[in-house]
Order: sequence, then C-alpha cells, then structure tokens
Amino acid sequence: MMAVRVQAEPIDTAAALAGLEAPGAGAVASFTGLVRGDDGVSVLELEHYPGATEAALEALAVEARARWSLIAVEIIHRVGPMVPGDRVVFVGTAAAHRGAALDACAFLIDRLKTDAPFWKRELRGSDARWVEARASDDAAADRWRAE
Amino acid sequence: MMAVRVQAEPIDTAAALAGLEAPGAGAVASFTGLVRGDDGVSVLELEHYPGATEAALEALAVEARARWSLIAVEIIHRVGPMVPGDRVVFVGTAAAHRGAALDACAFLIDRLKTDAPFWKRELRGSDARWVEARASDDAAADRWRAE
Amino acid sequence: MAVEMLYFAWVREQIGRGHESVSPPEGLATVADLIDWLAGRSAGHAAAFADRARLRAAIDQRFGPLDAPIEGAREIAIFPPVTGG
Amino acid sequence: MAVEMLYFAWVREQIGRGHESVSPPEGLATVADLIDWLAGRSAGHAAAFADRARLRAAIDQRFGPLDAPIEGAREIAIFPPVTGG
Repeated sequence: MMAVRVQAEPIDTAAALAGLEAPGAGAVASFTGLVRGDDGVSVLELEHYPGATEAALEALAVEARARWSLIAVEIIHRVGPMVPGDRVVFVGTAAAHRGAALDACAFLIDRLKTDAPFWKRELRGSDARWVEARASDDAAADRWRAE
Repeated sequence: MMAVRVQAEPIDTAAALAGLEAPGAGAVASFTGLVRGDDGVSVLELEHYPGATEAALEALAVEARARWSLIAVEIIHRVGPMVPGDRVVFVGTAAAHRGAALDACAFLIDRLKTDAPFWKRELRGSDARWVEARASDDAAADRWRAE
Repeated sequence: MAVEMLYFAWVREQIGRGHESVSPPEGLATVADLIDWLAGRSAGHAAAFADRARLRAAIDQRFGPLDAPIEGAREIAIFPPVTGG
Repeated sequence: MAVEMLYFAWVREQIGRGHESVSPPEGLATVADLIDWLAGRSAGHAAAFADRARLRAAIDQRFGPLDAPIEGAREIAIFPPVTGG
C-alpha cells in the first residue's frame, strides 16, 4: 500500500494508522505534525504547488519503499488555513521489523520538509508572516543523503 | 501527560494517538508492534511480571521525559493470547519539535524490548515455543546508553 | 515561445499574481536569465526577484538550480525555499 | 527467613509452578547461591536452572545480576531474558 494525499480536509490519523496495518507488518511507525498553539499563532496557512507537490511526495514514498522494503507507506499533508492543534501532516510506515519502520518514518518527514513545495504563512492577530526555511531542516534532510 | 498501561484488552491506537495531542505539542510520534502473520504463528501469548512490568515501563517513560522534554508519553502493552494482526505494543510521544518526539519514540521501543519483563510464547499449530531474546535487541537498546 | 510562469508564497504576493504567460526574447539560457528579464516587468517583479539567494525554481515541475537551462520549458515556477511539514 | 520466589516463562513451566515460598538456609549470599540451593528441590528446578547464562533475576522487583546480594529480600524472581515489545 502506498498512498499520498494533499487535502484541505482535516487529517484522520486513526484511519491512516489503521490503514498501515497490512498483512505481514510487524511494525508501524507514524509521525504527526501539529499547528503549535504556544507561540501566539492564531492561524497557519499552507500554500502548495498543485501537481508538483503530489509528485514530490510520491517520489519520497517510492524512495523510502525501495530503501527499507516497506510493506506500506502513507503521506497526508493538509493545505489551506488551520488553527492551533490542527494536524498539518501525517507520515506513516509499515515494515516487518521496527528499525525499518522507524527509520523510514523519520526519513520521510525530514525530507518532506525540504523536498516538497509547501509554504507556511503564520497569522498572529493582524500580522501575517511567511515562515523562513530553517538550516536545521536542511541538515536533517541531508543526513539521509550522506548515508 | 504520562500514561503506562498493561492490559489484556485490544489496544486502541486511535484513542492513544489522539490523547498525545496535548497543547503545545507540534510533533507526535508513535510506534505500534503487531503480531506478524507471515511466519506460521497462529497464536502469540504474552506473559509478564505484574507490578514489576508497570514499574519498568514507568521508569522508561520518566527517563524519556527527562531526556527529551516530552509534553506527553504513552506506553500500552498487551498481555495474554493474541492472533496475527493484533497489536502487541503501542508507544507514543509528543514534543514541541519532531526530533525529540521521533528519538524518544525509538528509544522507548528499543529499551522496552530489553528492560521490561515480558515473555513471548509462539504457537504454531500444536507446537509451542518460547521466543529467544535477540542480540540485535540488546544492541539497539545499548545505543541509547552509549550516547 | 510562450512560457507559463507560476509564483508561490511571498513571490506571488509581491508580484501580485500567481501565474502569467510570458514570451521571453531569444537568447535567455537559464532560469537566472529569465528572472533578470522578468524583473523589468513591474516594480512588484523587481521586488520579488531582488534577492536571488532567497529564490528557488522548478522547470516543468522538476526542481532545479537557478542556472538550469530553460530551453523547451513550458511551465517555470519561482518561489521561496519550501517550509512544509 | 521466608522468601517468595516467582518464576516466569519456561522457568515457570519447567518448575511446574509460578511461585513458591521458600526458607533458604543461612549463608546464601547471592542470587546464584540461592539458585544452587533451589536446584536441589526437584528435577524440574534442576532442569530450569541448568544453564545459568539463560537466567535473569529481580530482587524485590529490581533487576539485578545473579551475583547480586539477597540479604533482606522478600521477593525474588527468576526468569529467562525478556522478549516483549
């Protein structure tokens, strides 16, 4: 199973997690990114590049599957306006053993941050600000290329 | 939030995952271990050491919280008889950022394998066999001690 | 030949539109050359393209450096470094 | 003094019971000494304790090596290496 979704609707992590429990899977790992509510952000807007986004996520899923022999992989990214506590992204992997599932999950979220065309805009009251890319994200993504 | 449960009932991963989404959390990581259905096992029985098991899991949760400043941590381990596809264990972590959540989740499942008093017995038809501890599990747990 | 330009995030905001069809003159070899030419179209374009270090590009939906060749391209996107996840 | 012994997994199966109250003689210093003494109680005990390398212990629910002291212990568990998760 390989599923990639970019959607304006809220992310149903329960359904996503259950969908990863394929026959033969002994290990399922997941990562969920949430809009933080502790830094004054009232609304987070996610813009993306339709078409190119899905292609980038699929390329990551294919790379992860090949590298770790995954049984299942699922990536769901929300776009549009969100509020604190909302789920922005879900990444899930299933494998026979835990090392592959955990490593592939970390790989996918690290690389998604640098390889997929999404842009975040934060609203704090009437102040709007585009989020700057972080060097730490580049470093996290790079560690999967160096290995 | 810190919750540790040892139970004979099926594990509700949807509820567990949702429970980790505490205010301030920007990242939730989870690991679910399943009974593999691909190696002829018809029933997996989990025996444990009541009291000592809960204490061992709580000690791991406390260590993880201190090491990674987690906002929430949840460990659920099932005991008794299970069939392929059943969830054996769920580990979930929540933190402000993804690195802490992902690392703490991997730490917890690696160390749980060597530090918590559970024993697995596999039934294949009429053949019953206690699962042997694996050197690879010791190595995985040790890497968190060496750092 | 006409090229469909796509702009995202603050590049889109500063230019004031998310896409436009342009017909660059002959002789533009790279994305950087195209950006130089586009910068002359309006004050918004000039502002959006002022700092090349903050720009990224995709040619026909494939990400590439600003010195990537644009010959034959039908869709070129210009945008800031991505910040998803 | 009486000590409550707990056995798990194949140690429990070979001994034929999950727990028993025992009164070891004076002079047993460590878990290993206790195991030596327990091995004489039955053929099942002897079989369960035949290979020390495959045994682990907990004293009053704290995990420790087989050379850990047992003085004052009220509950001692003997079991194989754990295999949970």
